[in-house]
Parts: sequence; structure tokens; C-alpha cells
Amino acid sequence: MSADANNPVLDRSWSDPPGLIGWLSAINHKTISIRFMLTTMGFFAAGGVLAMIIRLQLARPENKLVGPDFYNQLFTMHGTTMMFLFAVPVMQAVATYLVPLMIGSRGIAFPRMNAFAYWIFLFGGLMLYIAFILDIGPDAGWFAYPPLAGPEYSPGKRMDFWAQLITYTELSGLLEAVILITTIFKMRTPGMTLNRMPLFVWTMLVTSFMVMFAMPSVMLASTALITDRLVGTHFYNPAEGGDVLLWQHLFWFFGHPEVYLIFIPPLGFMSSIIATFARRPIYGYPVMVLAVIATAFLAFSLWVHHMFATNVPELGKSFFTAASAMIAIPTAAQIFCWIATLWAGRLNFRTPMLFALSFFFILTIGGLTGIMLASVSLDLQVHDTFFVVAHLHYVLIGGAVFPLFGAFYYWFPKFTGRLMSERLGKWNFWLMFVGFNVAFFPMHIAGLRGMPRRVYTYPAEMGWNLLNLVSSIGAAILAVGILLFVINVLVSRRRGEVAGADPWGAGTLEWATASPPAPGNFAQPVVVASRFPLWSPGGVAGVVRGLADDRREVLVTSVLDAVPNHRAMMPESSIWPFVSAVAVTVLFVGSIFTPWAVVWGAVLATPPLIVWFWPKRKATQMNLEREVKP
Amino acid sequence: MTVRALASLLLLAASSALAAVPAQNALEPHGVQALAIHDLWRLTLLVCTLVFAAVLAAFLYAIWRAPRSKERTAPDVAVLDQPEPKLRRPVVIGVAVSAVLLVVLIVADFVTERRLAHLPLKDAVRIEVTGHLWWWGVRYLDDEPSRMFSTANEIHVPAGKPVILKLNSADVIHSFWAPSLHGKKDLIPGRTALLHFRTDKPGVYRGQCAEFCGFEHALMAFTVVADPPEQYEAWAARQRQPAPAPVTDLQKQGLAVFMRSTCAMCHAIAGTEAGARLGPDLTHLASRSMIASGTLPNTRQYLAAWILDPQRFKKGANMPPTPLSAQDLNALMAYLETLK
Amino acid sequence: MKTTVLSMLLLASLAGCYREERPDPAPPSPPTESNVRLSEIEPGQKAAPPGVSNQYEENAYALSQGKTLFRKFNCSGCHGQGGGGMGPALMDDKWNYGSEPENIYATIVQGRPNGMPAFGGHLTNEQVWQLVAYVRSMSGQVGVDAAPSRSDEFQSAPPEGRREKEEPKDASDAAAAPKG
Amino acid sequence: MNDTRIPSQDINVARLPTYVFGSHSMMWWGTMGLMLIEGTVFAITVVVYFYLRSHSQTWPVDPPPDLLWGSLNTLILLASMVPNQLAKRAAERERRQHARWWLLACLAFALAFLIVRVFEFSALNTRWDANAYGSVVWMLLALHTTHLITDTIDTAVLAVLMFTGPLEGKRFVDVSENAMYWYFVVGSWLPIYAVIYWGARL
Repeated sequence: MSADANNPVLDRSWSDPPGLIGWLSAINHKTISIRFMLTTMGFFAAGGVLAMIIRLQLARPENKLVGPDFYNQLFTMHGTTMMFLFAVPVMQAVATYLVPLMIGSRGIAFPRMNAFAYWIFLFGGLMLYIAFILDIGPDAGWFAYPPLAGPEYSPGKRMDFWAQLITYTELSGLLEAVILITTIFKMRTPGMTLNRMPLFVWTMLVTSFMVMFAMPSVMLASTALITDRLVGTHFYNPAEGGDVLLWQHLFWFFGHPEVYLIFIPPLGFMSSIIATFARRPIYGYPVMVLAVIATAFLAFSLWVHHMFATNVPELGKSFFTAASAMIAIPTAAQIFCWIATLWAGRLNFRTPMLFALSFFFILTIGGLTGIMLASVSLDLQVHDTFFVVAHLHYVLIGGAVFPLFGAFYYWFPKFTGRLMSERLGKWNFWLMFVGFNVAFFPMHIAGLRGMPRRVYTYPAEMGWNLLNLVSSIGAAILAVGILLFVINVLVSRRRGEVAGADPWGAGTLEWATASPPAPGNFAQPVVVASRFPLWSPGGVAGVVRGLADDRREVLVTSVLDAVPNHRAMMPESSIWPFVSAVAVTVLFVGSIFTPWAVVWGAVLATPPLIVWFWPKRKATQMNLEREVKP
Repeated sequence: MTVRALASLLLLAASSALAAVPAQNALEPHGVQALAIHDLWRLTLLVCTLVFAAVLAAFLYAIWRAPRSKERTAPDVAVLDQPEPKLRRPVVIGVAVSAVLLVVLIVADFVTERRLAHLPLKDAVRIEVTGHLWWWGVRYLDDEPSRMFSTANEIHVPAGKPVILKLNSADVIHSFWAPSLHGKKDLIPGRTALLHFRTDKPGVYRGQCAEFCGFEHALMAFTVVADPPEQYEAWAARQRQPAPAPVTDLQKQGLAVFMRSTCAMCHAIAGTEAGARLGPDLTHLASRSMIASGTLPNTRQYLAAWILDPQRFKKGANMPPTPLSAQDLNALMAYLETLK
Repeated sequence: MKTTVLSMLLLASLAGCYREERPDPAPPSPPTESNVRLSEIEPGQKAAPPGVSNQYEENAYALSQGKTLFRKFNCSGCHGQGGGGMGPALMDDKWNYGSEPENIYATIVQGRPNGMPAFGGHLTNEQVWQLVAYVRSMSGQVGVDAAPSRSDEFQSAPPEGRREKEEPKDASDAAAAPKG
Repeated sequence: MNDTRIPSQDINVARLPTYVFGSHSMMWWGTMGLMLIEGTVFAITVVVYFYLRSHSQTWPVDPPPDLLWGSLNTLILLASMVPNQLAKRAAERERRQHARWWLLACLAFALAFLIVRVFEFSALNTRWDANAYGSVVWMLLALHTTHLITDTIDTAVLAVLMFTGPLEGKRFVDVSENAMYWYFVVGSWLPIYAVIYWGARL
């Protein structure tokens, strides 16, 4: 069945070079993706630790564990970390591993840019955390509303680091979006027409397009914030013609779609996991695809529901109420399709499946509370209270983190060649599931009972004490569950059961190659004629011959029908993406302190970028020898 | 299991509510608007609970009835090429029902919004509320300037009469939220927002800032006191009066301490030379039940401790610590207590 | 190697704490004895510099508090946003009573002839030092990474953090006529 | 083991070209992606301009920018499309000589444009820190200038490459895509020009 065969020549040509320099020069999409995933999970853990301190502080009323200054940094860092350093990038990180495999490609488009995007992301995150350790952690909330985040009320450099982090992560995210779109459109193996793409690839395609329209908005907003703070522009200064709500519009025009950037890829995880463990394709493939596309469009038309408490015109609010409620329909359609799939399937309750199934409990609650928040009148009560905290964690943890953990259990054997422990996995799941609900369900009630968000303390007589204590206990249980996950990963990586190419009996192409895949992914790229090539009677439809093994050659196919078009030569490993990322970091960090850093930083960053692009004589010579003109 | 856990949680939450004073609770509405929202809440909660139960039931039944499998179980790929009418119908029905319920909720929301917007505003009391880092400036407006007066953090309103709040901010964005009376409204620098409410029953309602505003966002509370109308009028009449002149020597000495220390740099007391507007107006300080924006009860001990070292109670407070000798402090307290 | 990195990080963290600490670090204590005399005839002289170093000059939060106080206590009523008015300009290089922190401290606490009131007693020590730090930032005497940026108000001068550093020219003899 | 497969739809791709021009190339999609992103940035900035304008009683707060330099630059930019198109065509026909010289011509136009851009900034009649109007106008012009500078550097690098080598077929694809990006820079300038210069006069 497997089209995979040992091919040392191919392995050599796609391998990353050895040594430290080689390590920094690596551009293989799997290498970069593993680093990317580990980095994002590292930030997830850091964000989790911050959350635990928050919960400790709130466990009792009038607690003196941390003061307001540190608390404000804590929750700002927690939100910023989880949104910008974990939730969005982790999806892209997983995708850069899986998408090329799922579409049967030997590599990813623009691999050097991929490496650059990773380094930029890493340096951005490190910058933020170093600043935090130095007591320059941002403290005006992850949403950074001016004027609080502006020059007058956030003196010093704290919010500059925050705003610059946005530049980093959005640059990385935007580059990844371009990479993924090009990969998905142009590098699918022959026969994989658009309507045979795995649903996860669809979700990543849609997500990447959303990134391209959403992220520019926040980048512009944060750039304007930086210039307001650094060189005295007046975008958010009402006295000079600016407007503080301008920020909120720009931020939420990005911020609301962002929720879907986080939420849509996991829909793809769900579809992959459910199909495999229900032993049948997902019911209603076209509905699933259209639902995701509809969600993406609607996601851009409801940002104002974050601003119902401001004085935006009433009529406008009604429109946004309707749009916000309507976005539930495509999600409902997907949930019903999955239930139909389960209904008609034959089920295997392995750990990945448990994580996927918890979605139906947690996300349904999160979605329903979302409908409540869409209502202007209800929102006036629960907006900016713990009710919203509960809601957003139900959506983001239930809709993204649980499926993501399921995805890790599901694809871990592909990443490492070994299965994760099932026993630890079940413990991991149930602790997380129980801990999560115990932690976050009471917050709904606390919010309704009048507890606002982002408070570092609360009086004892407000009637919130028990709710908060229960939340904190739940958070501790959740943390133990996540700790078990870490242990499971560490143990299973060395001692886990050897997986083989396709341990779950799955049907999509990533399981057609060895676990972990050889550097070149597919010794023999395949031709497919089905959505589940490995499930088709007789296996894949054929193989692709004629791609060179002794160099990084990939097959480029047409957008709609994946008809072979040409053979493209992918670039060699290079240290210059890393060096460029360092230079760009100097520019970004420097411009926190002086606007002139933009000038000398650019002068510094240009040479590495040129060297990066500049072709090598030897490689060119080799290409020329084999060149076939169009 | 989970349902039971939820139920017991709810019970616990309810029991812990017994101690709470005064109400700051969206589930205990006391104003017409909060009531309207609460009605909508109950409808929405009902619909959502039913939907949740239905989805969960369908899901549980589906995984209960489906046969079990192993990794090696042959996958059912035949369904890729054939329609599955048996699955289609429930999915279509499910989506259709969801859409209908959503429309119901949207309509209910529109109706509620209209209810909220159509509060009759005849003879309304007009109050300007200004958000400061981290306290509430309150100014009672009147067509006749001499009838206007200022106070802070404690808003008296006549029960049964509509109130129009004019919301401004002196610095960053705050949000005015007294959940038992109405939903919240942001106070945005450079813009003015209006909030109408009416409370039909006398009582004391707590509220606090709901938009993160920095350091002491957590300790920026206020109270709304709904008095019976005649009592309100009496209160307002008193508030319009300047502060009584100090009578005893000690009180006179207290005023002198006030004027020569840091106090007078920020606070105003009508009827004296203190006219600064950076901190709360203290003309009738002693008539208020709380100090430091709902942080401490207005007792002699707390007030004295607060004056000596505000940061002990409210770390980021902008009021500086005032080192006073015991004698001066005693005199100052004696004077401040006359500001009824 | 590791210890070097660690200690450097620690050092850097100290620097960080210092610049961003809020509420502010403790202020220097007031000059013990003031030699500023207040009378029309002798309009005060330059204090012998005891060399007080004002930590607030390196603390962004303290500087911004100083700026807030400057506006709220209506210093701007006479001095404008630094360009001067009834009182002398504070963003230029001219200092009638000395440009050192302790000079400015004395000026605020004791007042000066021709209209500068004495704020001693009305301001706490912290507030005075915050004001001192801010006043010096107006002519670029403090680090740009701590000096305030623009305020959310009508702008009549570039923000303190973007001003050229003026070389203070202290009026050398007491006879120098006070401005304004 | 693949050889044992019965209904084989094997494909041999050995004779397919190693590079192509236009929308079939990955470079085209990469460039399109960047254009989409940056187009979104421009569009949102223009929206910000009108948003601020709608909140302002007087607009522009300062006198509108002088028309001379901006209009001159528009003409330069429009004229630059000619060498750009010729460079693109030369590249697609793989005429190295032509591509070289037309790239140099493009570069000359780009540099001329950048020089005039300096005058443009000085003729805006407002400063970025004067008021929100000044801020958004400077932001618009600065954003566009950033793109111009990057594409100018890109053109310069390609021009040098055309002279020095090493050269292979797909470098001509790069030249062709560079030309496409230049169209974007021109295309995005027209609405920005209209907003900065004529939006202030409406």
C-alpha cells in the first residue's frame, strides 16, 4: 500500500545540513514545523503558568499574592501569549508539517521564507518574554485600548514591546499564509482536485486567506500605536482629530476573525480524527467546505459586537447582532454533519477521538453563550465580565485546544514514529476535561453575578468567593492534565510503541509515507483518484515518475484539477533566513527606542536579504544542465 | 455526572449569594431595563439549554448506537460515491431548526432593545458622570446653574423617576455598570454617551467600572442609592448647600490643616477656599457611606488611615500619602465629620 | 559562561526594574538645609550643589506622573507646556535659579519672587521630585527612553522625549534679572 | 512494489518544463499573496483616512498638499510602466540583453520617483505630529514609499544579476514577477494619490 521506499539519494538531497550552522540553516518543512510546534507549545506552557498565578490570586477575595501592577502584566501577557504566540501560530505550525504530506508533496512552497517566518516568530516571542522578565511586560491588556495603551497613560516601553510583538507575529503569520496558499494551490499531487483535498487542507486554505485580510488591520493599528507613542502622531488623540474608537474598530476587524483563525483549523483536525475513528468519510463534504467558507466571510462582518457598550449607532448594532448570530448556522451545520458521521460510523474510542468528541460538549456551550453575547441587550450586561471569560475559554479551549491535543495524539506517531501512551492519554483527557469545566463553568455565573473581568481583587462580600475558589481548583486540575500530556510526550518519544506508517488505519496521504517521513516525504509521489486514497480498493491510483531524486525537485500542478504543469527546483538550505531574521529583529527592537532604527535597521537587514536571494553559481550550473524551457 | 456537578455548583453559587450586599447582580434586576434584559436572558437561556440538550442527546445517542471498531476495521468508502438520504434529512432539519431559533432570538433581542430605548424620559434627573483614574465624578445638572452640585462615587436618584446619565471620561476609557439597574455603557474620552435608567424600588445598588482602566480598575466601584422621591429632594437640597462653617476650635483647626496641607491641592469643599477639581468633591463627604470609590467604609478610622496612607488600601491611587501629626489628623477628622 | 549570561540578565533586569517600576522607587530625601532666601531684594541664589541624584529621572512612570501633576496643579497656567507665559519657559537652556535637581526642588518648595508660589507643605516629597524630574525632561535633560511622549491633549510643542537636549546656562550671578 | 499495481495511472513528469511564466509559477502566487496583503494594508489606511475625516469638523486641518510634486510623480510612475512592460516582455522571451537594459530603465524611473518623493514629503504642508490629518497622510505616503524602496532594491538586484549572472531560466520568471509587483506599486499609488491630493480638496 505504501508508496514509500527507501531512497538514500532522495534523503540526502532533502536533508538539513549537519552541525550548528546546519541547524540554523535548516529549511525542511518538517524540521521547521517541529521547532515551530515546540516553540508555540512552550509559549502555551508559559501562558498557562501565568494563568495559574492569576487563578491563585483570585482564589480568595482581597488576596495579597500579587499587586495590581504585576497582575495587569500577568493577564496582558497571558492573553497576548495565548492569542499571538500560541493559538494562531500553532495551527500554522501544524499545517506546515501536515499540509505537504496530506497533498502528497515533497516539500513546501518558499521553504526559506518558512524558516524566516519561524525565526521571526521565535525572536518576537523571546523579545516579549525577556521584556516581561525585566519588568517591562505590557500591562494594558492584550487588546491594548488607547488611550490606556497610548503614550500618556502607558509611559515607558511596556506597551511598545507589546505593539512590536504584534509586528513580529503578524509578519510571521502573513508569510505563513502566503506559503500555505501557494503550497495548497500549486503543489498538490496529480489527481488531487480541489474537491478531493482533505478537509484539514481546506480549513488551512480558508484560514490563510482570512489571515491575509485580517492581520493587516491589526498591523496597521499597532503601527499607528507605535508612532503615536514614539514620534507623536495623533491617530488616537481626540484633542488633535484622532479617535480612540478607531483602534477598537481596527483591532476587532482583526480580532474577531482571529477567533476563527484559531477555530477553523481545528475543524479540520476534527474531520481528520472523526473520519479515521468512525471508519468512514465525513458526511457532507461539500457542506463542510461551504460552511467553513461561509464562516470566513461572516467572520469579517461582526467585529462591532465587541463594541456594543460604546456609543456606536444603534441601527448598526442590530446588523451586527444578526450577523453574529447567523455565524452559528455554518457551525451548526458542521456539528450536525459530524454527528451524522458518528451515527453512521463504526467508532473506535482512542485518545484522539476522545479529545475530538469533547468538542461536542464544550464548544456547543461556548457557541451558545456566543449567541447570547451577540445580543446587544444581553451583551450590555455580560460584556467585560467573567461571563465573557468563560465564553471565550469554552470556544478557544473547547474549539481549539481540545481538538489540537487530539491532533497531537493523532499525528504524534507521524511526527516521531511512536504512539503516545493510551493509558496516560485517557488520564490526560479526563483530567483536562473535568478540570476545564470545573474551572470555567462557574465563571459564567460569576459574570452574571456582577464580577467584571481583569480585576486583580474583589471584596469578600460580593458573593463571588466560592465560585472563584472552585474555578481555581478546576484550573489546577486542568494544569495537572496538561502536565500529564507533557510527560506522555517525553516518555512516548523514547519508549512509545513503534507506530509504522499508518497506525490508525487512516485514509489520507500523510499516512502513505514512513513515520516519521523521510526528508523528501515521498520516495515516489502518488497519483490519487479519491478523497481517501489509502482507503480506495487497490490503494493509490498510480505514481509519479520522472522527478529527480538527487536534487530538491517538486511537481507543480494546476490550481483546480492538480494537472501536472512543471517541475520546480526548490532552494537549498541556507543560513541567510536566520541572519535576516536577526537583522530584522535588530530593526524591530531598535525602533522601540528610536525611530532612526527603521533606517539603520533596514540598512542592516538589506544585505542578508540580498545574499539570501542571490543564486549560487554551482546550483545554477546544475539547474542549467537539466533545464527544460517552457 | 457533569450535569449533577453543574447542579450542585449552581446551588453552591446560590447559597454563597446570601451574604452579598448591596446588589451588583444581573440576575437580580431592580430597574426596568435590567428587568427587560433579564426577561431576554431567561428566554435565551431556555432556548440555549434546550438546544444544548438536544445536540448533546443526539451526539450521545449517535455514539451509543454506532457499532465499535478497531484500527483495522475496513473503512466504509462506498459512501463517497452515493448519497445518504437517511443522514441528510436530520442534518437539514437540524440546521433549519437552528436557523429558526436564531431568528427567534434575534427578534427577541430587537424587541428588548426597543424596550430599553423607549424609557419615558419626562422629568428626568440629569446627572453627569465623569470617569477618573480610579473614581467617579458626579455632577447633578440643572437648567439653573446655581442648582447644580457635585459629589463623587455615590449617586442618589429618586426611585420611580427616569435618570439620564451623561457619561464622559477625564482620562482613559471606563465603563459604567450597575448590573441591577441596567447594562453597561463606556465612558470614552472625546465622546459623550448617554445612559437612561429608572429604578422603581428604593434601595442601594452597587456598580463598578467594567472596562479595564489600568492600575486600580478593580477598585473603582460606586453605589447608586434610590431614595423615595421626597427623601431624594431633601438629600439634593442638602447637597446644594455649601459646607457648614466649622464651629469648634478643633474643627476650625481641621479646616486650617486641610487648607495648608496637600488636601487643598486636589479637593474642593464648597463654601471654603478649596476649589480644586482633581480629586472627589468633599463638600458633603460625611454624607457618603463609602470612601476611595467603594473601597472602604466611611468611618473615622478608615478615613484617617486612608488619608495617612492611601496606597496601603489602593496601591495605585493618585492621592499621595499625607503625613500628619496625631493632633492635626484629629483636628482634620473633626472637621471632615461636619461635612454632612 | 553561564554565570556571565545569568548575571548579565540579572543586571539588565535591575535596569529594567528601575526604569519601569511603578509605583515609583523611593525619592531622594529633600535637601536638609535650604539656602534659598525669599525676598524681593535677594531673589535667591544658586544652591551649592550637594549632588542629589533624582532616581525619578530614569523612571518613565514617575516622569509621566510629574507631567500629570504639572498640568493638574496648573503649573502650565504660568509656564505653558514648557514654552512659558507669565512664568519663564522651561524647555529652553536658561535657568534663573539653577538647573540641577536640587535647585528646582528648592524653587518648587520655596517659591521664587515675581509670582512663583511656594508649594512646600502642599506637595509631598514624592510629588516634588516627580515634578523636578519632569521639569528637567522638558529641556531634554533626562534619557529619551524614560521621558514622556505626547499627551492626549492639544499639542503645542513636540513631546519631551523628542526634544533636543539643551545645554543649561545657569544664570551665574544672583543679580540676573528673572524673566517674565 | 509499485510495479505490481494493476490499474495504474502512473504519470511521467520527466519532460515537463522546469520553470514557467505567469500564473502557473509558484512565484506568481507568492507575489500575488504579498500584493493582496499590502493591498489590504493600503485599503485599510484609506478607510482610516476617511474615518478620521468623518470625525473631524475641518478637513484638511492644514492646507492641502501642493499638487506639483505628487502629480509629477504620478506621471513618472505611469511612464515607468512602459520600460516595466518591456522588461517583462524581454524576460518572458528570455532576452537577457533587453531585460538588462529595460531593468536599468525601470531602476532609473524608480530612483527618479524616489527623489521626487522627498519633495513630495516636504510639500505635504503638514507634519505627522501636527494632528491626526497629518498623521494619516504621512502614514499613507510612508507606507507607499516603503513598498517603492523595497521594489527598487529588488529591481536593482535583478538588474545586477542580469549583468553578472549566474543566470538560469527561472531568473527571468523573477524579473517577470518583479514587473508585476511594480504594476501593483503603480496601481496602488493611483488611489493613494487621489486620496492624499484630491481627497484633501473635496
